[in-house]
Amino acid sequence: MSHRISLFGETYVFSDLKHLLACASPQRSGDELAGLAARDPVERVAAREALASLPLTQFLAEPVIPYETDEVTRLIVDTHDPAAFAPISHMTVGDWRDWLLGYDADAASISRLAAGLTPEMVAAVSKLMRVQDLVAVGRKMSVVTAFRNTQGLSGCLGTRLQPNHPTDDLPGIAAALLDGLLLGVGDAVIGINPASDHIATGIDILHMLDEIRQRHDMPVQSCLLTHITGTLTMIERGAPVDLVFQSVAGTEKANAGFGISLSLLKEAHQAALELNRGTTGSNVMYFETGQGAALSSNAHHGIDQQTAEVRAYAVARAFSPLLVNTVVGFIGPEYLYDGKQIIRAGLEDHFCGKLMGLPMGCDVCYTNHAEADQDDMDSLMLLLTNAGVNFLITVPGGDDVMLSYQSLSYHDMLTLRSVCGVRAAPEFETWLDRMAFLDPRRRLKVNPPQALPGLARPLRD
Amino acid sequence: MSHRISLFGETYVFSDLKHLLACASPQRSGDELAGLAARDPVERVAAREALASLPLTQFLAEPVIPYETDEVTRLIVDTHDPAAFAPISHMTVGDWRDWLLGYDADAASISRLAAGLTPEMVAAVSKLMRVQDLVAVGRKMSVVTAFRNTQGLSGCLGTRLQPNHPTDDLPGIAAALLDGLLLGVGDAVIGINPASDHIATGIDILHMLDEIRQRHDMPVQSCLLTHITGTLTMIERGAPVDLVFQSVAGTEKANAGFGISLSLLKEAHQAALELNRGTTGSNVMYFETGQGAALSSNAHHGIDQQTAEVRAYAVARAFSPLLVNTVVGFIGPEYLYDGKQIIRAGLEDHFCGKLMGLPMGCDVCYTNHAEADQDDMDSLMLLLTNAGVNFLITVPGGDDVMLSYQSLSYHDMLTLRSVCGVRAAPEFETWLDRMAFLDPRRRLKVNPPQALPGLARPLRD
Amino acid sequence: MTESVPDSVSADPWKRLRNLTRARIGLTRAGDTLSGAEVRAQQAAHARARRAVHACLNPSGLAMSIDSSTAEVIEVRSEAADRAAFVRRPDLGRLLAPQSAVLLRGLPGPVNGYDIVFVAADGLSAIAVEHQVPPLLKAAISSLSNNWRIAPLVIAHNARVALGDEIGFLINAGCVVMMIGERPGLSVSDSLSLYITWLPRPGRQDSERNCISNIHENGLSIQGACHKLCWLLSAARKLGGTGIRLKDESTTLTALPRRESESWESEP
Amino acid sequence: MTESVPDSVSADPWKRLRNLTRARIGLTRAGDTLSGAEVRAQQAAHARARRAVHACLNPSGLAMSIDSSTAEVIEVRSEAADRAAFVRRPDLGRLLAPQSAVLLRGLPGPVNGYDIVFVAADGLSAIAVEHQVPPLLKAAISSLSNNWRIAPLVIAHNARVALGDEIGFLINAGCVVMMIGERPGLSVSDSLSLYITWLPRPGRQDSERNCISNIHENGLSIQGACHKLCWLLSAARKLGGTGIRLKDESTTLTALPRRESESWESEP
Ligand code: B12
Ligand code: B12
Repeated sequence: MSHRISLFGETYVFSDLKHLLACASPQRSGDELAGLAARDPVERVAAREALASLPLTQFLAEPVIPYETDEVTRLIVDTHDPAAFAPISHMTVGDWRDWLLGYDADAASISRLAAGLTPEMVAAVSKLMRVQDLVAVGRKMSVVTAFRNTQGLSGCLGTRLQPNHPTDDLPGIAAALLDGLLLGVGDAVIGINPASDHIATGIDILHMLDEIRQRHDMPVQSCLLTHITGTLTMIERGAPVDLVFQSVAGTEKANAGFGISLSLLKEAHQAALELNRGTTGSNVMYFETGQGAALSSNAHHGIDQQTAEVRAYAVARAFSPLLVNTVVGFIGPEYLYDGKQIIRAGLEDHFCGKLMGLPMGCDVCYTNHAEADQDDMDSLMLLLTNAGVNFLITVPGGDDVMLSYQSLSYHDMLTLRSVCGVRAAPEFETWLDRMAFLDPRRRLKVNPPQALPGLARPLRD
Repeated sequence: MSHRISLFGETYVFSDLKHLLACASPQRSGDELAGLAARDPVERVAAREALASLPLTQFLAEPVIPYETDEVTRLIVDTHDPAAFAPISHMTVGDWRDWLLGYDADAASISRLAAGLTPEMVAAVSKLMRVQDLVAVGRKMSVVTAFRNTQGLSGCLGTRLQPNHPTDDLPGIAAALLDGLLLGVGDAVIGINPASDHIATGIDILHMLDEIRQRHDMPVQSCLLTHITGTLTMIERGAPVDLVFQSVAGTEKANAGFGISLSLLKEAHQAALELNRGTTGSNVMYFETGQGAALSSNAHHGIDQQTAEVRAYAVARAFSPLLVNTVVGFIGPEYLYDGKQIIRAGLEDHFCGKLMGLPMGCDVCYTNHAEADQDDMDSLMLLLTNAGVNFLITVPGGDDVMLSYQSLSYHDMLTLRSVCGVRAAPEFETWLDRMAFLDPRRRLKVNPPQALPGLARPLRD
Repeated sequence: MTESVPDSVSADPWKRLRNLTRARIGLTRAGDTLSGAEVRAQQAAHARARRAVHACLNPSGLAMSIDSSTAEVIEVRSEAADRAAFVRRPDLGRLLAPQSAVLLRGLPGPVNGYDIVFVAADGLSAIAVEHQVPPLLKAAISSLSNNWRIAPLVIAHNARVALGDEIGFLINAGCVVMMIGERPGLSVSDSLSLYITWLPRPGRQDSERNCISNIHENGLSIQGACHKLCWLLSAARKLGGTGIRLKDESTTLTALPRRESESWESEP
Repeated sequence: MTESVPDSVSADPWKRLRNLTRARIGLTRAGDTLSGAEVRAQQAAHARARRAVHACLNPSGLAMSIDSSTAEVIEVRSEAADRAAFVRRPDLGRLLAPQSAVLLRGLPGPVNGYDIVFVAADGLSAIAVEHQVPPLLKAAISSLSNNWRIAPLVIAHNARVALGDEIGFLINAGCVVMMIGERPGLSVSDSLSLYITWLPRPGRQDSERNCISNIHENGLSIQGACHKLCWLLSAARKLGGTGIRLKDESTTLTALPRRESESWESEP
């Protein structure tokens, strides 16, 4: 269906839903790269106006990638729940935006919609929202998951502790892990990206993490972020796998570029469930996504990068993950040019992920080829916390020495706790208390390495 | 005194304090315009390193504009209180940054410093801070003032209601005022910029505002933002002046460009105090400032625009104002190029103003020649509220139809109240309750114009 | 969906109030915030205003639409080469390009100079100049030509207010009136200001000028602006200067013509 | 001031742990956050890393520092004209410039092509190539030259990983090894990756390659990288392909040489 609209005496025609969605996106280097962006600000506004008057049912009638050619479309269509969709089935995208911001829409009424929403609807409504809308609706929503602790409770902010090392050196990883634990972070996951995809090394890391967890009786989960096929091999070889990780994208072809398919994800999900290692819950999957992934493997089918991103959430939600996060600034300026684009995308991704029903977190980060700096990250972490994000990623001093990019520092979680009044997962807070890591005013003490004896080997010399 | 430092094998020399301060500022179009900015990011970092190791006493020894040639310097030097300065007199700028962020620095210990601080010290320390530091220290500080209600209490966010009209039409102003009151804003001040500097019209406006206030028994103050000499004339002619307004800058010459001097400000302050119209307090002055004002009148003496801005705060604090706000994005991209520069400057100005002891607010705004948009303003208003800003400026729908720029909308205050949990001044909240403007969940009802009868004349036809 | 008004839309109680101001009052809400329709309306206005900032002044069109009696026109440029440079370099917008300075200096003129020079300056809105200057100039000249020796009209490109100081100085005028485009807003893109400076010369401060702003269709009328201008000019002549010492005390009636609505004071 | 450590600085309990990793651990604090010294150290590293991104590859320097036995070198460019275009246009960084394609196509080579081609590609860090490629290539060639017919070295400017597909295809090689500069980080600006692709041709997906990353002074050693590379190449030959089906199961000892510190497992 083509869409026609007049603005300031000019007529704008959008050939189909895909085109309309792309033109309605804020200015973004990835869409410019793909040749999909609005040609000027007036065309962008015209597209938003046309999008606002589109009935939500149109999204069910017009898949942006054909059912026949893409398994992600098939997943979306086949799992769409008309009953969940019913309360908003009469609305246009514009109506729905107003409804979401209205006083009637609360955590319960919004979350009941999730199974009735397609990613394209969700992407569409986010394009009609300003930053404050993304924050205001974001904080209304709550998605709670659990494994060894509970993530996503209102008023809580989880942390991934990411102690990477360029040679996967175990004592080196342990030292960076120790630093994070002493700074009171790591409840969402202790997640390590191995530098290599060496199977034996990965298994060694998993054993180390599991031993440390047990020795200190920590209510946390760990994860090795290797390729999912590697994790399956490790499970076969008896490694203690808590969570299965995988990067996912929004089209079948892009997922093929990542070396995955829905059936492979299903197989891994099943394998992880069978390990039955969770205590407070059984959400066993961890996914990462990020705007630009589909475009970069030339598998975007002419869809704008934000819509493609939300389709990745449709993939993720099929596997009831414990954690999902966008990597926003990580992929680079090719897709999100500067601090402004990274900030907006981070808030969109959080909003859209939550609306889709996901326990959404974020890697607030930038690379050194992007036009961004610490100030932009400070803004984004504060805005996301205002928006009620489930968890954020942190690395020692904000510098990942293996992946070579800047994420948040462990310390930033302390700042967010005191500025925004958020707290770690309750089970983890109890552990922090037990370890006497907090001062009487519940601020983090300067805990010396000895406070967790034996964690990093050289301490015992 | 010149400063020399080596970084990455290169040696950087900064000829004096002024030069060092300028190079340590973040990238900013105004400093580039003035030819004062660091030549590249490495020089910028070198300047910060040199600045960090500078003893605070150096600022007392080396005024950036000579005592003899500038009355603002004389004000700064003559009112400096060594006893208040004593607790930090042994520190370097870098030490002081760490102290401010440390757990020992709280509202009381920070505010005790104010009289011992010079603007240049304050500007210097802000240059060593990232956005999160400006927010974290910002929210520790609290500056409370009062006239007919109390501004700046912790947990409160005041609002200026700005119902401007391009012909100063009284019913037109009243209609825009009514809209704001029904939306529950206006506790900080009802402040009108008159389009003309016509004395009689200004007096008419003041009478109207005073009558409305009395009729509805509102605990608010009003202000006409004409030139201070006009306000003095109006006071002479018996107009009901609550607050005296003036734009101020950081050098004697820039103030002369504004047509003011310290003695003129003193005269007006005295005249306003004599009117004795405050009920809960007697802070009777309202000042606006903004980075770029001194440079634009070519009166910056080679000082970077942020340091010049903080010198304007030294002018303001000599007159115990009820309200001070930076106009940040208002002056234009010549001085703050884009959303990123506006956001950072807004947070700097708030931080520095508070540290100087001022009841600091902000006009979160942008002009149409700047590279900024609604999203940037949404970010800044949320960040400033996290930082504990005293008040924000609002106009109908965010569009000032007389000054032709975009500020916040009245509605944005409702969003900030619900997202950040802040509240209006207590006296004003009581009034909102009395008028039954809130619903049982303390959210603002959709109040029809009739809810304040007689305020806008045509209602009575 | 949008929690706009308690009763039906047709009974919108804001309707009559909206006739009093173009300010965006009584907007529909969605919860705490603006309805999407209002947000999009603002975004559309923003996109349009940004186009206006970058529009260029068309001098021939302007000259043509100005009455032939005043058709002697001199075109000058500031040192800002184009619109992009103009926006970022206000310092250059305040300096005459060398050729323009030469041009003005070389003009044949009366020995004692002129009493006044009018400058049509694009400032931040060329269309403000195109819309407001022709009628305003006509009205002003017909009111002033008896008592004031008026220099040829100067059209200035990429000009800031202070460029008038050098123009007035070089053309040897006792007073300069910059007719300059204000920054375009969301609701008005063609608003003009007059900045009046006595004894113009480089280095004048803003406190030495007077300003008449918001001249546009929904703001100050052409007659109103002309009335204020004439009042200020004759007061300046008496005072021997402009600036903060000079306050607008012109008669209200003509200066601020009200639309149908009466003034607030007239309420019982 | 900075609430660094309870006892004196000389007794910094993090000192020995810092030998285990270059990660920024045990940093001094100021309240909740980092001390200013740490914040500035990060800003300095950032300023330096940004310089590294925009550095260009010096081909003659590179060729010279490579052993004369391998000195036959072919220089190609992608369609990205300069560093700025390269950063914003990954699509262009994956396409050979027409002249370069013509050059490769016209090369005289063995009838059955080569077994392998090595490409030194700037990617996001030209200095990574300058530092790591010469010793790595020397080691690799001496290990492989018995069993692999090695094509002349290709030096590629403004290249992304996938540019190797077209290079390998045109030069008629059974496998391409892209030796490419990784994005510079705060702590390392000269880290190299190897991306190995079997049967290269335009359109290969990343899931069809293998990667060996973090080759630099404080990361994977040259010997370690060479060991992994040879292991993967011979495994790829057996499997007839690279990509997710092929996992690194090389012997640990040489692959990941540990520094003095023993492995965590060796704890009692
Ligand atoms: C950016 C990046 C990504 C981005 C790529 C986005 C993009 N299109 O640009 C995203 C987030 C999508 C990503 C995903 C994955 N990545 Co990755 N990635 C990186 C990173 C940080 C930088 C790469 C770089 O600078 N390349 C140089 C530039 C100049 O080349 P380019 O052509 O622009 O980049 C291409 C390659 O980098 C390629 N790529 C990215 N990751 C991977 C992984 C593998 C195994 C391969 C073969 C190719 C590949 O994608 C880009 C586009 O074609 C490196 C870490 C590092 N320090 O190098 C890890 C790294 C290469 N990735 C890694 C991994 C494991 C993955 C995943 C397999 C994770 C997962 N479980 O799903 C996925 C799948 C990747 C795939 N396409 O098959 C590992 C590889 C480990 C190994 N030795 O095999 C690395 C070393 C990081 C790590 N240790 O965790 N990655
Ligand atoms: C930007 C602006 C400012 C900025 C100027 C910063 C800058 N250097 O660019 C700041 C915030 C500092 C400012 C201050 C004041 N301003 Co002012 N300002 C404006 C605004 C919004 C836009 C001007 C514009 O676009 N000019 C066009 C561009 C192309 O020219 P420019 O050369 O870049 O701008 C110069 C002039 O604008 C001049 N200027 C700015 N304000 C004023 C005020 C007066 C009286 C004069 C003579 C000159 C002047 O400063 C600029 C640099 O030289 C107008 C409103 C409007 N809709 O036009 C009000 C406006 C001109 N300002 C006004 C006033 C009252 C003031 C103050 C006197 C307020 C006070 N009580 O202190 C001060 C003092 C100004 C002074 N220099 O003497 C009034 C004038 C009313 C009148 N008819 O006399 C206006 C119309 C707004 C209003 N109604 O409140 N202002």
